[in-house]
Amino acid sequence: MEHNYPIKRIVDDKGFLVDMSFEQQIDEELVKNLYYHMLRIRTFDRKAINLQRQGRLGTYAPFEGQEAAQVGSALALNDADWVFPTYRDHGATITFGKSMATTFLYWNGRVEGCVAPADRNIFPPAVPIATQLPHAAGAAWAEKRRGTQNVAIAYFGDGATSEGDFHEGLNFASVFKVPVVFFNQNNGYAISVPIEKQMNSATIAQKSVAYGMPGYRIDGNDCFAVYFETKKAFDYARSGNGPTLIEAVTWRKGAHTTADDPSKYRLEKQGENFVDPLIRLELFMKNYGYWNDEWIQATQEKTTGEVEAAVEEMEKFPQPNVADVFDHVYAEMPAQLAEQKEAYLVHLGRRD
Amino acid sequence: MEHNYPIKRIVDDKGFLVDMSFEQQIDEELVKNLYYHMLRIRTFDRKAINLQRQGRLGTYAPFEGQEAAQVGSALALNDADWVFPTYRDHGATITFGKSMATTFLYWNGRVEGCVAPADRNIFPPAVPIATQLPHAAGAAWAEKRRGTQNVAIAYFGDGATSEGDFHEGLNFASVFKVPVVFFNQNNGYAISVPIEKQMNSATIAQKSVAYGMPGYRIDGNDCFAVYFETKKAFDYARSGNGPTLIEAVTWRKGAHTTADDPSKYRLEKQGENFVDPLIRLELFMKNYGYWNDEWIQATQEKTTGEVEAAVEEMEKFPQPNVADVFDHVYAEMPAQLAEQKEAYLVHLGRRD
Amino acid sequence: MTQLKESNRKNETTKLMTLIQAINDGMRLMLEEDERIIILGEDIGKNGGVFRATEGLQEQFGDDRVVDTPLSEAGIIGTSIGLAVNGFRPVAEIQFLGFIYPAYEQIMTHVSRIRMRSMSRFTVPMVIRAPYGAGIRAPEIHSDSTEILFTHMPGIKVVCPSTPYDAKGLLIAAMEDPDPVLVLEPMKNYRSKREEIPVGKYTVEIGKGKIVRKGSYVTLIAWGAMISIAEKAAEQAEKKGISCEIIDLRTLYPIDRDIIAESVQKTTRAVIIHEAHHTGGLGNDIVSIINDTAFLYLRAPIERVTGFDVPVPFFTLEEHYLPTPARVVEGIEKVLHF
Amino acid sequence: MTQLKESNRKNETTKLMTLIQAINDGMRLMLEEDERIIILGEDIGKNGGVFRATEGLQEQFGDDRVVDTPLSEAGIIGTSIGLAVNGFRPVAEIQFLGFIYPAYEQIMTHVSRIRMRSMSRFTVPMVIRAPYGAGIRAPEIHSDSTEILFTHMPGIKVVCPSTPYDAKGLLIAAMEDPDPVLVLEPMKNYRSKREEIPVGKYTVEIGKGKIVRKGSYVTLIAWGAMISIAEKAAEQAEKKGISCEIIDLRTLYPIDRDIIAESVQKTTRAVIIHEAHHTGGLGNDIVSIINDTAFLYLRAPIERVTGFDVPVPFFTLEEHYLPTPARVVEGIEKVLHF
Ligand SMILES: Cc1ncc(C[n+]2csc(CCOP(=O)(O)OP(=O)(O)O)c2C)c(N)n1
Ligand SMILES: Cc1ncc(C[n+]2csc(CCOP(=O)(O)OP(=O)(O)O)c2C)c(N)n1
Ligand SMILES: [Mg+2]
Ligand SMILES: [Mg+2]
Repeated sequence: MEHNYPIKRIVDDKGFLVDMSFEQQIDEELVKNLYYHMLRIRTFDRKAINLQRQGRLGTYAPFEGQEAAQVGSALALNDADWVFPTYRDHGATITFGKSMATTFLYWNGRVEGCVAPADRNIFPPAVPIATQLPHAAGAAWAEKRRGTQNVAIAYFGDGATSEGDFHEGLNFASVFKVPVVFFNQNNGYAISVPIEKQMNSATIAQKSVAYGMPGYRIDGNDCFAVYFETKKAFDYARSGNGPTLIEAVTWRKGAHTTADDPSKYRLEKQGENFVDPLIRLELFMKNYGYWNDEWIQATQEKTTGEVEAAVEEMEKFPQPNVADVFDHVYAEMPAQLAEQKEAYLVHLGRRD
Repeated sequence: MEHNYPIKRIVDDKGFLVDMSFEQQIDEELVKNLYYHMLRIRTFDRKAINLQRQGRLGTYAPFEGQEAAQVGSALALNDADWVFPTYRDHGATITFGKSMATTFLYWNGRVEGCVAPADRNIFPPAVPIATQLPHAAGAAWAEKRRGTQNVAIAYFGDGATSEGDFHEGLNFASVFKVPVVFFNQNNGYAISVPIEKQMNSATIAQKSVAYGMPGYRIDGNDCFAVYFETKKAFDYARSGNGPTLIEAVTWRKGAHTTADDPSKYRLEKQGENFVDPLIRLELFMKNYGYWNDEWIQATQEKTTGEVEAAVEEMEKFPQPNVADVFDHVYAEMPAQLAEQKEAYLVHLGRRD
Repeated sequence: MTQLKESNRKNETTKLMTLIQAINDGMRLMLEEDERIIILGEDIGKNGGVFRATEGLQEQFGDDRVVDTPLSEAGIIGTSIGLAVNGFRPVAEIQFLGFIYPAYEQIMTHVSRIRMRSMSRFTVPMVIRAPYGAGIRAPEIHSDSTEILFTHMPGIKVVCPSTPYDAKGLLIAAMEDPDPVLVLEPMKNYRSKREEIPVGKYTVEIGKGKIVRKGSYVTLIAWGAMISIAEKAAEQAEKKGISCEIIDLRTLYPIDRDIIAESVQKTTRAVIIHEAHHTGGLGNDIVSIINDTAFLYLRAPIERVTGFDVPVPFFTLEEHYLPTPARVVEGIEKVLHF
Repeated sequence: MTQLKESNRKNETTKLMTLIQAINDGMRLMLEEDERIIILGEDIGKNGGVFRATEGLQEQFGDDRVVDTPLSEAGIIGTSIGLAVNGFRPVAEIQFLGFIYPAYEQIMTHVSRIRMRSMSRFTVPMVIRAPYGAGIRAPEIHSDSTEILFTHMPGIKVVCPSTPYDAKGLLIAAMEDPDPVLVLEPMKNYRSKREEIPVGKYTVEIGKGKIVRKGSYVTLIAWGAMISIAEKAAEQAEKKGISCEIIDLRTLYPIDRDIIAESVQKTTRAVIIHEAHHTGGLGNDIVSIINDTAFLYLRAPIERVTGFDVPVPFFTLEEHYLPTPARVVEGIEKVLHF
């Protein structure tokens, strides 16, 4: 089966184009955009880990190693599209337009961290694994029903493929031919469980066969492959052809979350064969004349500045509002809940 | 994809061998055994419908048209194997050794109808669709752990493939390489929903690709194809190679249950192309010299007698025992339940 | 109060309908009025639903508004969430409440929580319809009455009509509600009686119970299929000179505490009737409400006449599981002679 | 009674253990003793579980007895059913109670019903372990406390230890039980204190609560992580001259009604503490038990100090969801000054 799903690459580990048909389509704007966003979210990610170590952030799920997969796919979206991320896809959501400060808030146990800007359809991150796949199918179905050209993307991991909701989501999407892309980041592990113990299939892409939908396996650390293949799947969806399953093969460089210790279950040298997606893009830029020290430095300063500003915004954010515990459960608060709220606020008042 | 999963046939619609490699393996014993069991369960099935019409049985799920699939697969089992049926697979369970009287009881709302003979591992029929697939994987896993050569078979319909449990069951079975055969009867409909609305894949067999397991598509109305292909899958499992998915393409001739009216959703002439599996076997027997009027008549009388005896046994069966409502919930009855039971029995006593 | 609200029904054109017809009528009206409504579920299209709740709807509104889905409850509910956050108003049928469990995760972690998790940015104005309950000689697992799994789930409302009038009114209210509503439909009542109900649109307010029989010695509290059991018991008790008041809760969350409190304060005794298991049943919530609101009025421990702590038995024995008028009468006598 | 039973512990060799170590120890002992035991779940092998409950077990017993499974709760429970009916004794870990919902159908329609459906021909002697509860600043959905979903499910037992001693004893009892047992483990207590517990095998009887503090004015009823809240409240109340008795229920189904009845008959007042939502919570069952067994003794309406009717909030606000000693003290004062 594996041979039916060769890994699609556009740029190789050394940063050289291996699929010349994309030569024309890669321009400076795209390259800079990819680089800027990958650097930006990496800066964010590393900062978040630091903040967590300093006790300034709660448990955090890092995505280092998966920047090409997240940025490449998110940049291929249109503004009116729908994004259904997991807890590890804030690289993608930040790229798509969610604020970094809001994202920090999420990891600081603030519900405000779930709320995307009004002009971006970004769902709160799915915590129960694979539950977002049917949501994406439903949102895409709504777009189809309205006759728009908007699509939805569902992000999910290799582990998520084992859940029933993965299956039911893909089945619905294929039966109703809705414009959704199921974007899998196969990072080799579900917490400690390696993919060989997760499934007996050689690839995730081949699971598309079960739904009669196209499936592609791509090098998830090649931002060009991700960008162009995802865009192709979006176009296919926008043209009314229905869903696609994409397996982006990548590698989670760090821990599952800051509470996890990968040395318990992974050998030090595992994953060495994966060239860091940012380094790979840098090599490409150098190979093809996109590298410009000045611009690079400016970009580094810019992204660092953005991240620092986001930290500040997060730390200056107003204290959590106790009323929020009660206020967003129903449009109109049932009497018993209103009573609970009032009694509790009175109780708090007494104690102040 | 379809071409990857051609329908396997051994005997064609007119009862002629199309795969000569089986010529040697088909002998009189097998032919008679197949005929006897198919006739027997058809007699049972038609009787059950009659009884239901007369108000002597509750709602009943008939399997007419699926006799070859059920008998062929059940005859390929060994006595120590495990069977996980649905509500429509009593053709298979009766063939495997469940009593017909017990089976009638099931459809008469008697829990006794769930209980198979002590020397047959037959699970109570799964009512919640697809839930039995992981059970079969688990039971097979236990056999593997004990180092036996026993296998499990899970019966399920085309509709069941849409449930998460189908997916999770097949995934587990393939990951742990357990000796189980997932035996699908694709009878074209899930109640009123035709397979084209159930899934977008051209076949069910191809869903095996998602689990890296062998998948076969067979003519479910050809009892020889069913028997030999299922046996092959069992042998494969017994030899430690793991699970197989079999799609037996068949047709539900009657209603979903006696409460269902298929004329609401199926055209009269639909399914005409399916030659009745018993007729097909009869043609085969005539073509190849197995037909013997005397034996046929004796067999008809025998099966009719067996079914009549089962009806009598069912109708003479002791009245349901109120205590059974309470007695099989826990090994040892918790105090509160014992109190409920006692109070209720006292209440009943007062009313007598 | 609720009585008043509904009194205008006499002025309208009415039609004799069963509960299931009233459900069908409610959906038809709303499909006509609100193009965001989309009905989906297993066998609801051509087949019109296994109970005929959606009969004729696909014919009238087309198969993209009345949609046969794959056999996949998590898929139905999960996809409905996506439809709902993206502007539609899905009405999902779960064929039997006993088959809602595969969708439980979607309901528990998303349907009920999206509003809170997104601070009201995303909402899920959807309806889940589910026939529930025993007593129609259905095969096993088809007869569960597990409302507590949903009343113990902040973010969703649960209603349970017992009459055709309430069924249509509550269903329409549910379809117009900004939040998800589970509509539990007592199968046993689907065709048990006909009632003249308005042909036009009306709603029954979610969260309001109803006194269906006035009385003075004891309050019977029930809903769904148990209302007729309560009524039969009340008639038998009446013959013994015991006057019973009956509350039809109609909404199970948020429950109408006031109607319970007022009635029990007046009658001083209560018998709760439900077909769910004794332990963990909604009856306990009602005991608590009475504890909270009528403690000083109560003359006897509250009685609960319920299903037993056993799986709903196969149908030959289900009558021994379900509350009967006789058991309720015993409960009534027990609270009276305490 | 239960006190007596456990008194022999002094004679044994003991070791200082946290609750999570006690759980680990219980599994290790049973893996040694009973080769039918098979432990399975997500990340329980090499990783030793996200809380380290299974630390070292795969190393010691091999990966066919301590099995990392795919990320598939319905698969874990469904497969365990097959293992259990075919001679094994699976102990399945669900990583957090908030992730048990995808397996709810398997538990509801099979784990709990196979014995009944097969008239005891097939039984499911399996254990499901699930960390539960809020208060450890976990991400959302990780903090649910939805025990009622399982106590309202005939055919399964539910235990919830609050101490290392009870954790090991109840877990071993569960592993030896002929019926399925859900073991709810309060995450907050996993490492909150150490206790000397026997290194050998012992059981704590399922179905028995325990008086953990003797008192005379009011009975506090709690379990799991709420025991320490009750204890703190009792200390504060003591300073105000109010003597509290505390019951640690330990088993949630079948609940120890006698211990509740006896205590409340003595103290005449009760406050129930749980972190599950108010509506539909197990607290209501306890109110009913008191209604049934201590009606004439009760001097004040029973108070319930619980989580609110809202999804468990994100962790910056979870302290405002959970019962606190201060809220319990207010409840105590309320029942005393009624
Ligand atoms: C239903 C459910 N079960 C278990 C968990 C606990 N859990 C959180 S992340 C995770 C692993 C997910 O692996 P994968 O899908 O590969 O995504 P990744 O974390 O690698 O991005 C698990 C088991 C969960 N969140 N939801
Ligand atoms: C979880 C669940 N959902 C719904 C049902 C109701 N139901 C009973 S049979 C059936 C159709 C099953 O179709 P299929 O799997 O093709 O089997 P067949 O009846 O054709 O043998 C449905 C929807 C059920 N039993 N369980
Ligand atoms: Mg992963
Ligand atoms: Mg079918």
